[in-house]
Amino acid sequence: MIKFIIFAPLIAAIFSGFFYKKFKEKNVLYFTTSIIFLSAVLSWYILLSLDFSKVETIILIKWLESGSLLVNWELRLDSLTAIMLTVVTTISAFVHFYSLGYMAHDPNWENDEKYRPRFFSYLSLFTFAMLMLVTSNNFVQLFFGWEGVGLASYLLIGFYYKKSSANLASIKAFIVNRVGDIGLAIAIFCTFFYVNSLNFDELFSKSQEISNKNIEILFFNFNALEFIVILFFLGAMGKSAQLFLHTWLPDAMEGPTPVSALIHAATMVTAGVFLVCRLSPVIEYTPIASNLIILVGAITAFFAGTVALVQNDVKRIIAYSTCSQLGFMFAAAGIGLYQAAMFHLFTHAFFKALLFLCAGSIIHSMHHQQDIRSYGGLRKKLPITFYSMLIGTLAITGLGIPLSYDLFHLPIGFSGFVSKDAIIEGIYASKNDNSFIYFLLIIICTITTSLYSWRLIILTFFGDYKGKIEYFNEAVEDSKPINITLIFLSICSILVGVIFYDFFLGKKAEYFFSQSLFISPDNTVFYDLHYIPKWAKIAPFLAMIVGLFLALYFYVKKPKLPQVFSNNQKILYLFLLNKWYFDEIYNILFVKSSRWLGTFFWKTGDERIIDGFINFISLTFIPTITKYVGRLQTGLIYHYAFAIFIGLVSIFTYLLIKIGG
Amino acid sequence: MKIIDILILAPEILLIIFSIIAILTASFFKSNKSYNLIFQATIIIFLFSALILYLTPFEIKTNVNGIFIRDTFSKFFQILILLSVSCLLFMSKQYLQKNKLFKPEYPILLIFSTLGMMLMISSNNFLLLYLGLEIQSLSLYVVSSFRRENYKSTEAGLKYFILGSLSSGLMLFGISLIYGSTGSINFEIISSMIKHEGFFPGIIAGLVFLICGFAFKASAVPFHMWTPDVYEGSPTPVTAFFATVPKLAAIGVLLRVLFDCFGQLVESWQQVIIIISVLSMFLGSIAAIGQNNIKRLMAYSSIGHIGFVLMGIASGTDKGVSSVLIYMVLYIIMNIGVFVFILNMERNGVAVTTINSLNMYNDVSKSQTLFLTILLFSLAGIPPLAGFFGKFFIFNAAINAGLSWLAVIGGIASVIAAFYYLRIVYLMYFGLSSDPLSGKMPTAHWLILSGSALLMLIGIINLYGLEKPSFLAAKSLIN
Amino acid sequence: MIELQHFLILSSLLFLIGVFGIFLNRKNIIIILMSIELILLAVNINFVSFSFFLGDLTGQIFSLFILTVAAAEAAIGLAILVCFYRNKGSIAVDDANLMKG
Amino acid sequence: MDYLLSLIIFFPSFGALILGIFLRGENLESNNNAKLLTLVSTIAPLIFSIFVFYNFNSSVTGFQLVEEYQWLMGLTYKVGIDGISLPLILLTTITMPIVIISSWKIEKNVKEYMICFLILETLILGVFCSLDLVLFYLFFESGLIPMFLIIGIWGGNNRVYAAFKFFLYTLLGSILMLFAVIYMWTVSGTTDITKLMFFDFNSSDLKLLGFNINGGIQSILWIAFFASFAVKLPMWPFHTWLPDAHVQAPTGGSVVLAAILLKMGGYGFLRFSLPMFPDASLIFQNFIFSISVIAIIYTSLVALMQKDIKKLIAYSSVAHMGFVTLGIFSMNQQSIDGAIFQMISHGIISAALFLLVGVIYDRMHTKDIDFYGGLVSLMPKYALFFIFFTMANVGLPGTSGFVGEFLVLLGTFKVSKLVTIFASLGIVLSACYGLWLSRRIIFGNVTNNSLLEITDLNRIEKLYFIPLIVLTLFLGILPYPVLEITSNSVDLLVSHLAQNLK
Amino acid sequence: MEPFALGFYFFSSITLLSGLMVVLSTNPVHSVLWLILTFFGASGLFIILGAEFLALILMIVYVGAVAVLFMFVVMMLNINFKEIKSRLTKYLPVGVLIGLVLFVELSLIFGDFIPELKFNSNDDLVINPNIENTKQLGLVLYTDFFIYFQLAGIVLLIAMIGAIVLTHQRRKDVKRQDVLAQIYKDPNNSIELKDIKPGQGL
Repeated sequence: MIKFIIFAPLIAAIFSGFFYKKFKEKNVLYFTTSIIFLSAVLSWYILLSLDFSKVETIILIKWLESGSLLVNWELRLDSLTAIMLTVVTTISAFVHFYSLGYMAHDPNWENDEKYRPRFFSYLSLFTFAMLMLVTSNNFVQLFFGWEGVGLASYLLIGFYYKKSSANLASIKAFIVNRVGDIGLAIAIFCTFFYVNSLNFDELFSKSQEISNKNIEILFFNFNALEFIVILFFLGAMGKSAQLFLHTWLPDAMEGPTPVSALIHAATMVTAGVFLVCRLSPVIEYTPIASNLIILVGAITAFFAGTVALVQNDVKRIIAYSTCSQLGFMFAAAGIGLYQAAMFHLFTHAFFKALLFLCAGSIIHSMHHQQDIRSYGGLRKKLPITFYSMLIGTLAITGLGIPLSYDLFHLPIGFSGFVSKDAIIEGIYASKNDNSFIYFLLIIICTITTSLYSWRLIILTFFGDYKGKIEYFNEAVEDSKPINITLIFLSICSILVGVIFYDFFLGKKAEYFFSQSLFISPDNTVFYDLHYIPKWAKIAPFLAMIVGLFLALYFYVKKPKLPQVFSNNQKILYLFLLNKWYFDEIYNILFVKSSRWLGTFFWKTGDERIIDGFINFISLTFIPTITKYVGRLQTGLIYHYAFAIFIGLVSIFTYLLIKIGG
Repeated sequence: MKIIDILILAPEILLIIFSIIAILTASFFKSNKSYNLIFQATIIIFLFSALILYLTPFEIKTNVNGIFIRDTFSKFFQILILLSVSCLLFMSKQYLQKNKLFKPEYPILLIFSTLGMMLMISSNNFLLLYLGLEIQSLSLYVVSSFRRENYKSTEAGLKYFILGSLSSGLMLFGISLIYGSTGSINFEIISSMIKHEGFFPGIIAGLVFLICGFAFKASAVPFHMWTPDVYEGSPTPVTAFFATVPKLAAIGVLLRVLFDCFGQLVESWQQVIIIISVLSMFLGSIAAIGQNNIKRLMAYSSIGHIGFVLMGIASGTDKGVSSVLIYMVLYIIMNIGVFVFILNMERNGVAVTTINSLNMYNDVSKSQTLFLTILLFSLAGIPPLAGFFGKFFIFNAAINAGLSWLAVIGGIASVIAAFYYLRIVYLMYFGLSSDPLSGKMPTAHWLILSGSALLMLIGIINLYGLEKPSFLAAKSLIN
Repeated sequence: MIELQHFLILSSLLFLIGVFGIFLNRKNIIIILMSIELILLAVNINFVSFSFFLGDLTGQIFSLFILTVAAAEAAIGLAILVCFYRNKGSIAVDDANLMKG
Repeated sequence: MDYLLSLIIFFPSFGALILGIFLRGENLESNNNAKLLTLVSTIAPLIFSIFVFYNFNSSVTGFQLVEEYQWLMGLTYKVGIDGISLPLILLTTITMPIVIISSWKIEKNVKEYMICFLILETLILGVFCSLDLVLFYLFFESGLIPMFLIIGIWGGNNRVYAAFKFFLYTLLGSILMLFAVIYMWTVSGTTDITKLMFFDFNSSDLKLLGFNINGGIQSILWIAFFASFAVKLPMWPFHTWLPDAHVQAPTGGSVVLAAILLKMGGYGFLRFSLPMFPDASLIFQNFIFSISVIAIIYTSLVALMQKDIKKLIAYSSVAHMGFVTLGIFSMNQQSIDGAIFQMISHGIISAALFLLVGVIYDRMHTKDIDFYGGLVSLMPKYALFFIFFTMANVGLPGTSGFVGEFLVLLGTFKVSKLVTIFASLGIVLSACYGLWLSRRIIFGNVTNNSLLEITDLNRIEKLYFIPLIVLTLFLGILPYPVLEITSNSVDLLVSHLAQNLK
Repeated sequence: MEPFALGFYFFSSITLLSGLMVVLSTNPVHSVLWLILTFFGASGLFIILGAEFLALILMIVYVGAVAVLFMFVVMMLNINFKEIKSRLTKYLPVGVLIGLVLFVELSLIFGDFIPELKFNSNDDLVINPNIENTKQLGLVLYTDFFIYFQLAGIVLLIAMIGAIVLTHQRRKDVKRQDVLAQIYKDPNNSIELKDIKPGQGL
């Protein structure tokens, strides 16, 4: 069954990619979508029915064998996998379905161009790669999936290949990811160096042992295990768009919106979180790395939150919010609360997908206008979208009943509320030295999250329409797939948090994660988080309310104020608007410099020095000698005789000296 | 003189008798027909002499009054000389007829020079050596200015004559010193003198003069300067002759003297040989690059090749000698092949020798281009052609004798040399199309060209079984 | 007392004169040919003096043959020179340099 | 069965012989016959070598299918295969028919072209099969002639410079090897590779011209071999002939050059430098590491800036070969396995890339990147193939490119962490130039109107790309057949090294 | 001073000085004359050294044949001697230096020569003061040295052939008498009868 879940998307991808001409476009699309749905259903079945007290592995076939290295194509089935399977297939299925409507007409293509099978093929391919990633039982297969999703992401971001910006964005995504992948790769090498195997279990079982070893590089000494984990985390950072390696994510919005929903919100970007959770048995022994994870997570959350405040592109705002939410997850993983991280991953997938798809719906009906400043008052025109988006926003900002856990032993609220509050409480409860600072940072993030989310809602759906009036008049929600998807995901966004709380954080959690997560005995944050002060439990809720009111104040009460504000604080505004100038710095630091270096190596190194030397020898030096030798050959007899004589005398002299001396 | 002496000397006597008959025939029957007959008879007589030599059962050293040695070594060289001379003579007929040089003196002089060379190689004392050398040289002086109404040809003859006489003067001076030091002109006696009495500086001085003289004949640097000019000026068949046979003789006699007579002084002459070897290899490769006349180019090429041969001699071992023998055989075959091509280079009936005229020769004649390419690659010593094996054997001998550095220098020189061979290949295959040559070639010539090219290819299998005879020859020389 | 060395020095001086005659002479080719004769003469003196002091006849015989060859060489040399003159109209040494490089 | 290897080696030149002697004329028919005959002569070795592959006993250590005959001077004609050479032989026999098919459009001097390739195939196969040092050298060096002619006759505008550079550069490199070969022969008294592998060359320090040479004779011999292989491979800074040669060579020539000829260097390192001079290899390990890393980063950066498609791919080849040397000189099972695998995989991928360039060059007669753009709209199949092979070149897992690089780095990490880290930058840089290239020629809008007439891949072209794709994928997903073949030989090599190095 | 030394110094100075003059004189005719004097000097030396035959042969061959040949060619070529200028300064210093080096080296070596026969293969060749030089030469020249003698003949033959090949010219502008042609002249071929019509001319 698991094999079917995983390989069905691959088959679908091949089918829709190569055989759409034979079987008519429409049939192919329906077939692909339905096959993914089937996968999704089966994954739910697995999630709900599997025995999580043991890890199931299925060896498919031998892959690599070289000396002590043995790597199989292998499927690992435990709770982490099951969660990811469910998330991936479900979201993917709905995105497929959604795309049936969304991609029906696309102004980027001319009429006769069959772009949809390709799109669906990419989507399915992505799904397959993602499934390979999550089911891997060794690092190589993980890397396969990791790069596979990168490929799919590259293809999908660059889907509008005629658009230069899309191409650039796709390359950026791939390359930034690859930078992270170096970390991942080196971590794998290092693992092999110490463990002599690349299976997860081998590393896990030896992690304690390795933590006593040191690794020396150049003149630096690292703790081996810390080194490994930090490098793995580097890979995770790349994939999950954490600070410093985040720059690709906003640009990735060049892809079609369903793609953003599937890859850049719900699934692929969470692979990093998944990896960190997967590595829980190792991370438990690496305090420094854990700290780094929290730090990066928290700062990313903060960074993304601030940047999202001033962005105007509807998709970019959501992208930054994704970035920020991923920061939350990492922070959770960093403090050892992997369950919460996974839970937030789970819930986030639904509401973020929902938000993106809503955005897609808006964009779809607004003739691919993405600037929120040209929206406004769409509430009436797009009611389903509006309500869905509202639900999504409520979920992401975390609307729920505070302290409900204390009352009912079950937090009640939108899905985001349930998972996010657990993280925030966890951070407060963690034994980390700086936990309070992180706590404050996260609270600020919650405020910003709320602020920009509501800003989006207000500017889009309320107030007056500010764009082209024809678009406004034509705006309708006439696509059934879109609407159905939105409704379904809205329901999910509301409910999954409460429903699955038990699995992740509640009573069943211990059993549920018994095999897939390793919690060291002194890591008690899972239990401690319920016993933090009440104010701390309410704080996120309050923060959300603050954010909401700020948004209302700025964008409803005094709509001029943001403008004034941005004029007053020009530097800050520009700083945020330009995303902390990361792109510019990177451009100078890496792109420009490597181009300069490339040209330098090429023109100076290769052409001037190496070739220059060779050409000097062959085209200048030897011909010069040739010329001189030719000149010696004067054609005059007495010169020749003279040469003979000189030759004779010098040989004679040489020999006499040699023998006599 | 005993009967056995006459038997030993049979090939030489045969040549002399034939030459006299030919002179008489030529002076009494002045017709093209008789000239033709002389021409062909000469070729046959050469081949016949070679056959006699091949069949003579003297595997060991035999001599005539201790002055003339017939051993495997000399037989090896003499057969080689006879075969190549006959081939060259055969080749040259067409050219001579076209250029109104078809005179009976030509084959007669070639007979004499061949005789001289055979005597040189077989000589066991300096007097015979000198006479042989002079017989050879005098004929060659004449032959090189054979096209007497041509300015270049006479200039070539003049240069060759003056410098050749100078060199034989040097050599004689050396011989006189050796004679004075040892009291003998006989190789064996000198050799045993050195063995028993040690050596004088006088012998060394004589040796230096001698080597310089031979180096001149072999056109090794710095005694090479006549070579390009004479090659260019002489009629092409004569150039072909110069490039091959006298070189053989010079190397043969050099080996004979160095090993037979001064075998005890290896360390002394080794130094000299090494110096001129290095100089020859480099000059041969570098100076050829700038050439536009293919005959001059071949001259420099021959200088370079002689450098390699000298490297083999410098190693001073039987391995070295046998490698030299093999190298010479291959060198001769390659040069015959190349020169048969050069002989046929003409445009509108006028002989052409500029390299640029070979531009896109592939369009003119594919087979000729292919064969010439093979020969040139072989001259450059690129495997798998036989030319490579020549170099390989030489290098092997040098490294075996502890002269690795010399081998490395030779390697570098051969890379430089590869350049100008390649340049011809490049012109023929991918140059710019220009006024093409006629590309006509008599079938017999075509056969020689293709034969020599194919020999270069077939050589890879077992080098025509040369290895054993050359080794035997080397052994017979050294022991 | 006149010893072998005296003769040797004489012959080597003559030899050097001959060689100098070849490469320091810019006048005409005939003198070069004569210089060659001088060289051969020097060699002859060498041989004959060695022969005398060694009491061995070989040197004289050798020099007899050198004499013969020298005559032949002179004949051929002059013949070539005549040819050259016919083509060039001059026997100046500097004129014999059409081929070079 | 006894003569199987010789049959494989000499079959192509037998074909060439027939072609040369019996086929006359320049008309269409004879050209077609020449092509067909050539195809047959290349497919036959392929079939034989597949047969060999199936009968190869990977559990046997040492050489199989050995043939030995006396030759000159006590040299032998000895051929045989082991796990290191078999994959390369297969690579050769697989590539050659593809090259021939891809050259179907050649019209100038067809017969000569085909003969050149057939002879080249013999020589290459000979290199991989020979077990005699001199025989190896002979085959190794002989390849220069046909390649010189291929570049020179059928090459581009600046072919003369490229051909000469190629020829003289490689000749100079390998002539030094010749002396080492002779020296080894002199010292050990044998040229049999199987015996030489166990011959202990003196490695005590040596003073030469006032320099103290670590590793003595071994080091000098090692350098001599290195000179040859480094040029052939090519390693930085001996690589500059490669871009020129590639740019100027006809498509078939580039393919052979990239796919097979470069591998001879790597093979040489494995066959000679490591087993015969273990101490010197260790002494020079850091040196090799440095220049490999430089090669990877330097040439990748240079590739990034290229304006000519072939030049870009050529530079990328240099970078990829950097991984090969890195792997070989890391001297452990994974790295050497990886290096061999990388050679195979690069052979396939670079062959495909050059063929892809050939396709558009045939149509548009330019390799200028700026000329193209937006090909995906005009040639969707071509674009698909192009992206596929670019991704394989980038080393995407699931393609063969990944396995080699991964194993190499995995092995190298054991030896030097720092080097691995720097070499890993190559992973990013390869993505940079690969994607940048495909962006510039495949994606975007069609800006050049003269491109509008370009046609998509035809049937023949698809015919030779599909096997390459299948191979790339197959080796990426199921590489173990190749690894299985190599493992025993590599294991032997590694343990031999370990013993010698103590 | 004993007569031997006196003779040596006399003849050697003649030889050297006239040898030098051969090279130095501007006029080739003078050179040839100086050359003859050189040969005279040398033959004097030979007589001192007891090689009378050789001395006389030298006179006959060189003076009688070679020098005359030179003179003949010099006169025949009819060169305008004034055009040929003497320019020997340029390389003179270097040349002299090198010549000096060679001379010094040779002199050093000459010091080691010991005039003593260590090895004797053939008693015939030992100079016997009781037999005159010419006779002793004659005794070996046609026996032991027979082959050389023959070869010397061939050398001369080559010289003859060579000289003829190179210089013999059959001038076309000079009418020669060809006896055979005259005898075999066929009137049928030489005379053509023409029928000339009157008043028309040829």
